[in-house]
Amino acid sequence: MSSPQVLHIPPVKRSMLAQLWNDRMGRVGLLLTTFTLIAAVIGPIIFVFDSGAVGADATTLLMPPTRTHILGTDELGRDVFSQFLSGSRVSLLVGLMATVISTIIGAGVGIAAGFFTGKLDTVLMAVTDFFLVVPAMPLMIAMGAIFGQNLTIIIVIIGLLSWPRTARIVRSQTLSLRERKFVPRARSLGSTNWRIIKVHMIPHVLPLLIANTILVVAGAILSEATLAFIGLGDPNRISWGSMLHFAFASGAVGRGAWWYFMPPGLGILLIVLAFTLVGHAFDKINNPHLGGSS
Amino acid sequence: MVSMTTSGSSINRRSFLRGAAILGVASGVPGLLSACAPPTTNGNGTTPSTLFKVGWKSDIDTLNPFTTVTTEAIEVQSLIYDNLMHYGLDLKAEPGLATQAVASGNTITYTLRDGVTWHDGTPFSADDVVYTIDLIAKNQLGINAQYLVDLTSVEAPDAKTVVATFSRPQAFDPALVIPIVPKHIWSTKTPDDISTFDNAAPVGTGPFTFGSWTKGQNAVVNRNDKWWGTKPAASSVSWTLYTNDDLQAQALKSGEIDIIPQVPPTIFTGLVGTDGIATANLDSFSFHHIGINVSNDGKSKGNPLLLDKSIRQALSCALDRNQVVQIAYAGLAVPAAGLLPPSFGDYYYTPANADVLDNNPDKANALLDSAGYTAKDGDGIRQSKDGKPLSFRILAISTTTVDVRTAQLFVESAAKVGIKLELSTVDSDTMGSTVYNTDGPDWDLFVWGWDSGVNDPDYLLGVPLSSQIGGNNDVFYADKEYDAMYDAQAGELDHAKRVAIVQEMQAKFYSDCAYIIPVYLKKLQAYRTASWSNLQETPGGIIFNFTRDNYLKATPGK
Amino acid sequence: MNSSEALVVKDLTVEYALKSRTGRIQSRARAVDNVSFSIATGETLALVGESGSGKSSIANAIMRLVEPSVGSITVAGREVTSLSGRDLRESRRDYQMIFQDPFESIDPRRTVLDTVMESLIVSGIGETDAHRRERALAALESVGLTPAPKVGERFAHQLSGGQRQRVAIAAAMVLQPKLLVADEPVSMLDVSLRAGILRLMQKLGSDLDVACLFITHDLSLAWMYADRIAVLYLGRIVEEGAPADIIGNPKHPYTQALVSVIPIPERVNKTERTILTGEIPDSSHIPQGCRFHTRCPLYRALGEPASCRDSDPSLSGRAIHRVACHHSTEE
Amino acid sequence: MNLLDVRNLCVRYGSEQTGVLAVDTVDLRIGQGEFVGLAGESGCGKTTLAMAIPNLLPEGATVVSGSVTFDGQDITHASEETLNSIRWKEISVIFQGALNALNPVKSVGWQIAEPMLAHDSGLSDKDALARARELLDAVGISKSRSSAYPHEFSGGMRQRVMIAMALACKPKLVIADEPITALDVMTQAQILDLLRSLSSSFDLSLLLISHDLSVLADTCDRVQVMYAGKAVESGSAETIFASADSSESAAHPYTNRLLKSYPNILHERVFIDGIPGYPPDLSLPQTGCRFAARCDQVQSVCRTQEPALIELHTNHFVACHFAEQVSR
Amino acid sequence: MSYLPRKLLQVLGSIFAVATFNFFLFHIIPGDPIRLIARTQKLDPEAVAELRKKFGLDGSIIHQYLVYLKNLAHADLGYSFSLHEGVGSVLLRALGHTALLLTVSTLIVVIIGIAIGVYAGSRQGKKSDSWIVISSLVFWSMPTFWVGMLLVFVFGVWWGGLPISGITTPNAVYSGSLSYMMDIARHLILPTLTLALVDIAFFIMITRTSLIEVMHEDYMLTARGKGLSRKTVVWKHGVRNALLPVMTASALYISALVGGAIQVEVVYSWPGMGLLMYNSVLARDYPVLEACFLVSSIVVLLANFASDVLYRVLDPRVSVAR
Repeated sequence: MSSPQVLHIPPVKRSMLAQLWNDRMGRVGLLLTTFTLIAAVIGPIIFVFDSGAVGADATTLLMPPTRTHILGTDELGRDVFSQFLSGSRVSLLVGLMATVISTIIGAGVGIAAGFFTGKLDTVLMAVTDFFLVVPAMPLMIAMGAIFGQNLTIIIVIIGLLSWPRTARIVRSQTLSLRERKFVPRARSLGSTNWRIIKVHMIPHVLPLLIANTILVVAGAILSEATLAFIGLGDPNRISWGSMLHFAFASGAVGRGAWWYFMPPGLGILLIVLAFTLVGHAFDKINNPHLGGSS
Repeated sequence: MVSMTTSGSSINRRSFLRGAAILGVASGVPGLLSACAPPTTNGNGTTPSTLFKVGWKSDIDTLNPFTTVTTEAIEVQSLIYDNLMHYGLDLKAEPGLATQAVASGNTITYTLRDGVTWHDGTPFSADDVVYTIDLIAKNQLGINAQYLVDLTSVEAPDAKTVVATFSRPQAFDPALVIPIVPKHIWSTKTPDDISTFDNAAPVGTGPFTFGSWTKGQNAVVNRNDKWWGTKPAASSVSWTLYTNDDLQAQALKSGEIDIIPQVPPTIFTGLVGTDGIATANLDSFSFHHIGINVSNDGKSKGNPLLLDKSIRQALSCALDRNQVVQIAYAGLAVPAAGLLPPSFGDYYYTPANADVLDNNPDKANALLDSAGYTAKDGDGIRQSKDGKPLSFRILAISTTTVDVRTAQLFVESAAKVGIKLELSTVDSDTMGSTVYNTDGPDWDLFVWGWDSGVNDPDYLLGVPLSSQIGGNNDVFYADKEYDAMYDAQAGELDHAKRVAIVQEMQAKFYSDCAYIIPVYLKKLQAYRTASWSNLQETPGGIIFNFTRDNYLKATPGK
Repeated sequence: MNSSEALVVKDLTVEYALKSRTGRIQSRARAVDNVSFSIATGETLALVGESGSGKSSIANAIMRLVEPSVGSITVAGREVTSLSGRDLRESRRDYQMIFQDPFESIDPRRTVLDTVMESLIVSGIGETDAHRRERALAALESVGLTPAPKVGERFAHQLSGGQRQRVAIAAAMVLQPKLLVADEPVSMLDVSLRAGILRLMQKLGSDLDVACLFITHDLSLAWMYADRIAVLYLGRIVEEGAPADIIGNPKHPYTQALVSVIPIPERVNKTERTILTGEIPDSSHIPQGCRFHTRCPLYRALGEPASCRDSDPSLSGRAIHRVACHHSTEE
Repeated sequence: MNLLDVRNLCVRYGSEQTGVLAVDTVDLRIGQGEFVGLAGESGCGKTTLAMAIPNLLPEGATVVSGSVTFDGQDITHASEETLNSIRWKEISVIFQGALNALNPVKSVGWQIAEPMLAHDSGLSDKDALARARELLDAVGISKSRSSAYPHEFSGGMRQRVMIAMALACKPKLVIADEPITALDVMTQAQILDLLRSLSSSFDLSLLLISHDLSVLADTCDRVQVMYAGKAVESGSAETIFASADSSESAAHPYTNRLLKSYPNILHERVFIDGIPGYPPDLSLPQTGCRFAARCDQVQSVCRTQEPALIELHTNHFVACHFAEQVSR
Repeated sequence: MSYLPRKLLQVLGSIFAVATFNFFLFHIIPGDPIRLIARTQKLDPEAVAELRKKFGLDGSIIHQYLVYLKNLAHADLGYSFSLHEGVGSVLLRALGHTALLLTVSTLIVVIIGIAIGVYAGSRQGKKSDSWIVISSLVFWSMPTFWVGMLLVFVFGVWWGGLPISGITTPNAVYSGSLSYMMDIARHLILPTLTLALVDIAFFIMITRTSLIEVMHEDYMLTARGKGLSRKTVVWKHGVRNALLPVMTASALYISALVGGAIQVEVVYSWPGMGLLMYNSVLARDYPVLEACFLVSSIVVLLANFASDVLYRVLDPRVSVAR
């Protein structure tokens, strides 16, 4: 009998965060995300956006950047910079909350379908495929028009319509996990389904789920912006999308008021890019084939 | 032709109820597959210089003059059809199909023009006039029926004369607004048919014949070389639809269009001083107002506190009309008080200093304090004696940005005097059905506006009549004294006396504060100076006005 | 029923429904066809066969990972086919399985100790975690993974294949089962490590008097390790007997062919190799009559007798060496 | 002259600092028509050595030193063009796992014909396909199936297709990398049989790589055993697989222990011997004999000094300090 | 059942499901639908009853549903009160314009996207690959409508060389079909560019990922071993296989594309379905909205069906016959 010398021990798996940090894209994404989160949390406290703090007269409308208004004013003479900061909150809030809804549904449906298979799988996947195929944006627009323009409703609509991809991904991962021999082993020990899901499925699905979730956040932020741009945003909350809606409607583009339509667009671009980069970095960690760009 | 106005486009009130025209229409040119057959194949891809090109933001609803509701449709029809009388550039009556109109007591006698033919070649006759007026009056058809409520008969004693008899003298001649339609085409239809007829190829006697109307894209009329009047220089007129104000302004700059009849304030500021573009900032016959639910009806679900005039007056005092003008309208409007804009001349009302309810928070606070509304529990919102907070709902149409902004400013102003307003923005249909819900209006305040389509105070003054509840009266204002004064001015033929009554009516309505009127609109138009000259800047607008004369008198080039 | 039998399998049939994408059953594959055998306490039976012979299906049926269509399975005197729910779970500690691929059968996100302790937790053994931990460490110790506390903290990817298989053995043996089902336990391991694992299994098995169903495709390994060998072909046992008999005196033409192609680590210049042509048929299309006749050299040598096509031979002969062939004695 | 002469080859995975020498100063010679077996446990570097010959190493693997001479031509650092003209035309490969080594969306006939067309511009598509069909026939697959796709074949049949493909350009050397792994016993025997018969009819040299030493015994002329990146022993199959009573036999303790890891049905039924311990971690620096930690005849010199590959007998090379004393 | 009829049946089933979903979605609108339909306040009970009957709202919800299905079967999609026209004819006009926009931009996106994706994927890890990946992600992160606004700003306001609204130049007189088509082509440039800039990333990334996966497949080593040139290896063996997952993914893209088209049409006043939806939202013209959603779903379903069939044609592992 050999004395088991433990051979070739790879370095203890570093935390996800550390792995992300090691990836160039992941690092940029992490930095951007952190920066935006801090800006969204602290920014509006320092630079309070007062929707009533309109300009004094017509000359203060759509004013280019000055020392007091570092990003100029909007068509009501309100400060674009503070509006931009407070808009970040709504965009992030919708992105994150909608993702929570989407992830819970997606992961639940995916695991249930993949683990139990059979009829349940058939039914769940039929529903999933239905929502996967149905064009989401028209449906979001229709639902937004029907159920009204309220932040909670917008969150729910986006959440309810962005889970199918997650469900698909989780299901296929669950299906392949099911084929891994440690599942029949656990079953042969007498583990209950719930225990197998809890102990053997969820921890394995998690990394992929996190990567996907991060990408869903990006998608949800874009969806909110689009809905707001279409004119279905919450009228009582300023988001980057609704800023662009008003900029577009008030003719800021034609008047060359770049300080009005550039910041919210760039804001969306950066935060979506940040989440996308982190998501892709996660993907790369999960699937090393794709690496190489860093 | 009495219309509601919103910032970007003007719409008739009923159109508004039917939800037609706020929209640009999205439907397009004939389908993709037929796209290879161009509409016209002469010329070389450029536009002829004698084409008068107008841009607009709403499509025509229908070309049937008896069912039409949009300003855009009326504009097109005004070039295809003639009236018996027309407004000239000075907004005074001029001969049309009638060479003269003589009012005498309860009758108006029209002498018809000789040698007029319909676009299809059929001769025009008195029968056509009698048919048209009779049809409207008998069936209460369309927006002009309101001017014929007093009509008792219309007859043609001979081929060149038409006599209209009313139950009482008419201060306003309805012939100024009624387009005359050909009997030989319309008489084959029953009134029911007429209400659904789309009149896709209208035949009139007017200076232009119908060319084409492509839904969602454009409408074109072509010069009628056989017209009885001085032939216009424009060989055709086209109206092109733009769904976005900004894109429309760009189209003006690039020469795609020659004139924009309705420019929103923010865009207007951007156009001022642009090379080759003239901007016209003209008086209008429109105002926007904040309506307050003053319905006494038990079914009303409005906040009963608003029935207290002191609260309404306090709200009026709280609002800074100049700020609304400056901010919501970018300075391109006039601070308002009474129902009639300055364009109505001597009828225009200015409150005496003591009566002014504007930008005076102190007065607002004093009014509320003395009425016993105080802020008790530290949230800064005043309460009535029995503890009801002064908290009201306010509605605005989401797409009418000036109203939304006005409402936002109003919310801020009211808060400063301890009144809480909660703003909801809704689409125009919801707004209409909510405000006009006679079953029990469930709203407190709203913002929208009125546009007078005639150069006479009668219409705007008539809006808050108790008899108009269920009609135009959008705030359910019912005041016997006001109603009586209205009747008096309508029968008053002496101008000075009529002015006095009208002033008094406005003063009363101003102080009753069922309407808080922040602004009289300005008609903001812009046109290319190189394309057309001889355009006269008239109160109410170069075009999209009571008068069509600018279309007829414009000459190409500088 | 003999109480010394750790496992009795009777008339076991396992069928799989082959479904179309719409879920309708298109055909049935009979992976195990009316198989009966038993293993005495402490005995090791090797099931030998190529892939598709049904050997894994038998293991899965015993472990109740698939439901048998017909037949009964009795482990340590308890009929388990009819059990369900809590009874089934409770019975499971009596029969444990070691899977082929140690890279797959151990959850890579759990520590070695977790994996061994999971057996105890699921079976409800041990009052406290500390108690269970102690037993798990002892089990690791017993499979040679020392120092157990240190190895216990590791994850599967930090272990070699041989070590993982030891973890799997520890996780199975910690429950002190009556029957161990070992499905190709060493086929994924390097040749040099096989002996260690097999010795460990043998030692633990004899220490605890565990019966073992040893599943392998390697006839020589079965010969070396098992007390008895059953050769499977297309879901049916075609020959069963003592290792020496099976290798030294194979009676079924299929066994004969298998024996003839066993690689031998010695240069002998064998000439008498019988290489069967074609491949094992699909279990949804089992040939009529003797299921082996389509590839049978004897059938051809005998001039294709009708009996082979017409009737399915049953396992017969002396209890100690039985064969399912109409003509094996005529050889 | 040998057809293939690999000398002192070193192949490294990864960078100079952190990389692993998967093949460490290894020689390999294959004579014309010779059938050479390359054996060793997983991770010993046998596949890397074989793939270094036509330079089909994966990204990140580099030939650090040594030379590959094929048919008298040094191709160690040959250009991609030169290599492309040699690949398949002169040296073809039967890859491990034919399921994945065949393109799933091309017919097998096309895939067999493809290298012929690539290496012979004068050949017409039709002729190439006809020859592909002949080759299929030669490996025991009906000609009519040339238009079928890989997924329509069983594992053994795919391996036959792979063999047919390897023979397409009539190469001088065929490298068969674990051609029978994952196949059933009977199919293994069929494939080995096929390789044996084809190598004589096509006049090939064959390098047969297997982790299973026992399958090489009857198949190869010569066998080379690798351990942890080094060649530890090479000699004729007769020598390596000699029975216990032979005068000359395997001399390296590793080879001997490995041979005892297989049950031998010709002998008494005894429990097999394994080799205790595990192969060394090549990412760590190696001193002495790499097998020392697992060797039951280890001496102190083994731990400090690396044994050289010495020619124990003619064409029998062993890398062990005590090769001559090793008893079986 | 063989593949095609079964799949077709499945598509029909999905369309039926969409229609049903659509019906119930639009029938939970708060308030009396008659109010929404009639758009007028003073309705006498008779008129209400008449309207109810006309729009099939006079029975139970099931009855209404059946009427709805019957109308659908007759291609009767209801009446638009904001446009004073049957929804069917409104939609038909818009659909053509959207189809033109989507066809052109999809072709560009797919062809260029795949080409760039192959370029990047075959140079995995090189500098050019990194740049392509990063810029793809950047463009992919931009809201489509914002890209549109930027392009309007640059090409409409700054430079002013390209048309920024509509499908043709208003009031233009054409010398012939060619000049007419050229005019449409000029109007297509910016909308297409906008969609392409954002969406190309999708195909670049999918193709790249797919190709990288394929490059690690054993048969790629076989291809290299055969002595084929790098180009042959990448294109004949790599791309051919890599395109299969791209095909599957592009089915999902179709549904995303519809969302992009709405934004582009709004920004550029392109008179298609997207602009129609936008205007219907503003006017709360539910019949139009309902029909737009239904039609876009059906279009996407059919496109999915087409891509599925194409996949089966291209991948011998699955057969069209089965």
